[in-house]
Amino acid sequence: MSRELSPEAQKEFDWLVTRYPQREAAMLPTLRLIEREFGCIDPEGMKLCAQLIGCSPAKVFGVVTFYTHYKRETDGENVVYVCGTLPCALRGSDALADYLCDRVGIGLGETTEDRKITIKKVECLALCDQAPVCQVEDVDWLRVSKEKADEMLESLGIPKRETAGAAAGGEEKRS
Amino acid sequence: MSAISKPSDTLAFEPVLTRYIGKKDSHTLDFYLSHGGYDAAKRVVRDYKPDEVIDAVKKSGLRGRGGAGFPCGLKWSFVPKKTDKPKYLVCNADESEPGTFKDRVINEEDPHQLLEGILITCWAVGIETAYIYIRGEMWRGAQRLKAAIDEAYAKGYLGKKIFGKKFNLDVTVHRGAGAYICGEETGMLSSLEGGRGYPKLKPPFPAVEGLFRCPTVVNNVETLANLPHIFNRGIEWYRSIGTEESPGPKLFCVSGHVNKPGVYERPLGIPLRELIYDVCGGIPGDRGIRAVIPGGSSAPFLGPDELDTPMSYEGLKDAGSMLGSAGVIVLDDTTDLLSALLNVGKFYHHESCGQCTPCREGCGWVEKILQRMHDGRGRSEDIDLVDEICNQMVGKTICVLSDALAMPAQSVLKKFRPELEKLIAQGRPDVLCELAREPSPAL
Amino acid sequence: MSAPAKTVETVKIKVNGKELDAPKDQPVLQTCLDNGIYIPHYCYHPALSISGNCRMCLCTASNAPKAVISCATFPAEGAEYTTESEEVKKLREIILEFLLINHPLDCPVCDQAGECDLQEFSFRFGKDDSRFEEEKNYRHTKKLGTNVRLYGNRCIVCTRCVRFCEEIAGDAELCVRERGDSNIIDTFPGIPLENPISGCVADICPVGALFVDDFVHKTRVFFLESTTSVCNMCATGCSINVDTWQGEVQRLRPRHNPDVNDYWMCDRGRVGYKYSGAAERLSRYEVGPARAGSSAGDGKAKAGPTDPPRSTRAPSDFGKALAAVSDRAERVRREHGPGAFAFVASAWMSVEEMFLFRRLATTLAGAVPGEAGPATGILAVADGEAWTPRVGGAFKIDSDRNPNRKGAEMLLLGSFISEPFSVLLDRLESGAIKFAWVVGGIPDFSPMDRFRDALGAISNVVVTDILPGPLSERATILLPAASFVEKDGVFVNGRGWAQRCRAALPPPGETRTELDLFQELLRRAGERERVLSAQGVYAELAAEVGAFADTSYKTLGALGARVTDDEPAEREPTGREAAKR
Amino acid sequence: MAGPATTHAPETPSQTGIGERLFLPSVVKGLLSTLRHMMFGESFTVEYPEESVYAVNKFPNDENRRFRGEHILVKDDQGREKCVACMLCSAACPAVCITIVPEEVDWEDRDRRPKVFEIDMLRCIYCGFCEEACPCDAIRLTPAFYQVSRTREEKVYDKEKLLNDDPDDPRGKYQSPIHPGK
Repeated sequence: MSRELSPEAQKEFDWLVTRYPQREAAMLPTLRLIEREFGCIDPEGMKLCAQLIGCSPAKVFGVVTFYTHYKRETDGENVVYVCGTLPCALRGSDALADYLCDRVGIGLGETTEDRKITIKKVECLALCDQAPVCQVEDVDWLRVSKEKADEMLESLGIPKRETAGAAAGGEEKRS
Repeated sequence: MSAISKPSDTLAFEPVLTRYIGKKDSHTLDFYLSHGGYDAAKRVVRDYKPDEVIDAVKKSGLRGRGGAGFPCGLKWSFVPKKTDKPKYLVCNADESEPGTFKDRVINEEDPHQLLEGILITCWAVGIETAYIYIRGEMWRGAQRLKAAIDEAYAKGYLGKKIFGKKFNLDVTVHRGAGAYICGEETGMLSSLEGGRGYPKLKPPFPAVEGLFRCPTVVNNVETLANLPHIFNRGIEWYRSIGTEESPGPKLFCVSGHVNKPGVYERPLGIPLRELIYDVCGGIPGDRGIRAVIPGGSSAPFLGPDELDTPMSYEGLKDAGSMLGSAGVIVLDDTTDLLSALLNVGKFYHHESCGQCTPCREGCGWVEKILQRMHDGRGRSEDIDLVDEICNQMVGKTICVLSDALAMPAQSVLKKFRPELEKLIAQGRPDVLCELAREPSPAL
Repeated sequence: MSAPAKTVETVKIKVNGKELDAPKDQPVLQTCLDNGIYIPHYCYHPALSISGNCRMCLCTASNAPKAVISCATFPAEGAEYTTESEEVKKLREIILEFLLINHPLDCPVCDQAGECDLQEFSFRFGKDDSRFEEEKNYRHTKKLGTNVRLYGNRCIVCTRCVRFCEEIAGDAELCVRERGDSNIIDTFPGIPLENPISGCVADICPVGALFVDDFVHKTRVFFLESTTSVCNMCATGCSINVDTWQGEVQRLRPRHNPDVNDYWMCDRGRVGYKYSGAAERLSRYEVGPARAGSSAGDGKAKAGPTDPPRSTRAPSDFGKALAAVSDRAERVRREHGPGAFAFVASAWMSVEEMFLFRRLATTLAGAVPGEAGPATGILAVADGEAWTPRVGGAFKIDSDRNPNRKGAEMLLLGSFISEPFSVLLDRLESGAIKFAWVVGGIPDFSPMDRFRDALGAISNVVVTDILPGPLSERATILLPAASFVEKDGVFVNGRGWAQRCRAALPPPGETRTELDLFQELLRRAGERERVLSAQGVYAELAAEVGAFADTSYKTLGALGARVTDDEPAEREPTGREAAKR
Repeated sequence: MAGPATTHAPETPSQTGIGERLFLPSVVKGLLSTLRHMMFGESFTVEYPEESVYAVNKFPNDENRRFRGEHILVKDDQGREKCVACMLCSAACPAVCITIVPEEVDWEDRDRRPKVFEIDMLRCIYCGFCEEACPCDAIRLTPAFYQVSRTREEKVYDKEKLLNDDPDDPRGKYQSPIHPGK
């Protein structure tokens, strides 16, 4: 089954390609578009991108794997990016990442079984004065203490510590 | 939201680039116009010939704020005047140097200032297409810039026949997707062309053959944001700020172990000590300083005895470090430098694009050795080995990413050698060696 | 060879103190290589765009503060480059140490060992030890396509293969995925590397990361004996090396020839040697009695392969078989005259063989003024699909699957073959033909039914062929032939480029090459004193046939020469030139 | 050159006495030494073929590794041949007596082994180059030296024969240090 963009997205794509003198230059924005449309960039999405841009799928594959900020097929619905670079690390991002993993019950870079949450350590998010920082989809969580981390997890459907110690409890509550 | 502190009492400096930041709706066109926005651009486009603009910028002494500090006007003058190829401006908003978050403030809070700078640049160089390459992670900045561009189009400040002159300009926001190397100017061009963000071979330099093999000017956000002020208040005024070789105000990003981290606008040349203690309120718990990274994580570390270094391009160069993007990271005396260095090593290993052999293999190798040392399996020879590998990585690659790891690593090995030797001798480092045990926003 | 004389702008540079004229738009590396100054390199390939990522070719230049990569440095007037100094030596050691930290030490199992640039440069330029003690990275091993296999751990990410697929093959099936030291070559999931020249990625791979599947674990390259030759699978006639070991062809490799195939050859040609080593190869001379029951005149009455004469043929030897051929030809000529002969050549013969066959035909059939001559024709296989790489260059896959049709046109058409094939068929079927000599030599050949059936009804059918098949089944005298890896000769490709094919192996069993066979028959008929080598026959041919005049084996050399001027000689741009546009 | 330790000094006039010049005492001395070894010393010879060479432990430490006899192919700790068919032994062999045909295997640590590994013992000159060339310590020369067979074909050792790990076999027992399982 070959995929197609929705009419609105197609319109946006048509506009996008007019902004660049070469079609291939629209690669990154097009991937963003596909990411938004289909929730992640999977091989089908890459194929679609290749078809839209007019290049080989392998090229798109190379590009997608080069960048870390695209949502891959293996990622959960919400990806929690924990900044792990020096300014954040100085303010305890390692401990924060451990805490989050512990709370959700997965390891770094892993996804919960219900495919809701992925926790990834990323490099600098350019919010060093607000360290430690997390980014969940389009929300920046600044100066994340354990309390704030709980708050963040709650927004992702994981109840506060008092109610459940493990991820399983959170999942139950959500369903 | 980034906290922009009020200018410190110790230094009466009226901010220029950040003066509207923190005000309500500072990102809107209405606000910008009501505060004299686009006046400079209007005047420049109407009254100046392109060459005159370049001359003025040359005279102002504006240096690129992205890291290398290359004179801005000189860079523009390298673009061939007569060419049948289109010319491009790429605004580098891919601020990814650890410890740097100044461009984010401008993008999010005062995007029109940037657009005005872009207008002036494009008029000066004769460019009709500009791209703002912004980090994928900065979703809000991208939104604000897009909105600002829409506003500007609607008002006729972008598009065809701007200010009634034969001057067309299209600006497009291009979002990156999480690759440090795309902050390198040629890596950014590769990425903008739709490929992997591989830096390109130089020469040819972008000014001659850059984006789509056409002449291209690549400027940092802060550089461009300086332009309207130069034309609003004049070259004399501009040169009166900062030092002779590094004129103008500069956004300093201070993070790490300070009481008030944030973006501060100060003239170039401010002593590091003043920045840390007077502007940022000193170190939490009145602890001492172990080291300071003055210009983003790729700059060599400074020791506590070097706090009087002036924060300017030439001052830091003399001190054996660099101003870079002016991302000051302060490490207090509880910090384990090996862990800090390992963190830097991890960053560069993760962000190496993998094109050139020395960087691809070297960054990983250095990280592996540092990790081994950190895990308590280090040997006394390892320090020399890392130093030697760093030597081997410097200056042998297409871009300077391998240098960006090698230089801070070598500075740490040199300046803090006894400490590292002690750590190695101890074997398994003690608990202090973790950078922080708790997520501690307040400290 | 005779490249179009284009004025090349040069500048004067100095390399290691030696003054050189360097073409302006050619990297210093290539100029050095052309002048015998060797600079080690991995990512640079003359046919591909410059990537500059391996850093192996670092050298110092008088006009640059840092070391420069010579592959991306274009000569500046008066500049001095140093490729042999302590500093450069150190640079090379550094790069090699870096390259080897994640490269496994599996030379014993790696088929590249012996022709591996990494191995060779480590030996010549590297240090004897490594200070790397950590764990090496692991990367995948997989089949990239039907023909190509990847050993990821050995890859040094020079991206030659990626650039090849993008710039030459045009389909860009390969990419580098991930980044940093996890960089690895891969295909898009579900879209394998399947272009018709995919095997070339293995040739240009400087290390043992990519292999043509056919050659994996076959033998060691240091055992191989190379013979320069020409591929026989189509009219492109790629210059190749035939690598043999222990009397068997192990692989074919393209050989650089700017006028024919650049650096490439197609996957079909690459395995085009297989039939030559087939177990069922014909290797015995067999002579059977003349076919009875097909008396003159009523030949048409019975048709079809009535008796496959295979059973009636008895093993013979070279001498006896030749005697049988001349005896029967003599008898037919006496009884029926030249009109009772048919000679069918093949577009897979070398020009020397065609030349001799033509002469042999006149000798055997004789000529009677006013009477019809022998029936003649030529066998060829049907056209296949043509294919051109994305970026011009000299290489293409010709639709004509016959290696020497052009040569046949030049030597046989008009002078020897004057009638269309249908006339030959009519004459074969008329029953008037009493002696037919068919040269096959075409693997997987299936002649048209009419031809096959007609042969089955002719009393004397001499077949020269390499594999058993419809032709050999109908032979009354079977003469085994040599395949292209076993014979010397010249082939003219579709663009009129004559190249030498050289014998890499002896023919199987008692087989003698056609060259010997034809000459021996001519000698027995008193037409020739000595049996000459292919070179000697070519000299005769060159003296007689205008198009080949002034050429000899010596002038043909390793790369061949143009012998027709049907087509203009201009070269299409190669990868880098075209990529620049 | 002529150092103080030079033993050849023919010009020097002999300074020996009459007893020494007769040589008799020396001869007797030598014969006595021989006699002593013959009567009382340990015998190093074996009464072959009645006596089995391998049964009698004549060699110190049960291993005279310097002796180059017939080959074995060494097994790894999983009982597979260590040989990866790199063919360096056959390349090094001056007698051209090693025939190897590699084949692909699906093992985790290596993907290649010899399908055919034959040594023509009649051509072998026991030079030991193969052992030296081997990068994997996969081929060794053992002290075994029986060269008895009824046909020439028997003396072409195939892989099975070379991989012998029977501890009672004169060759096979040299697997044991590598192959603790046996």
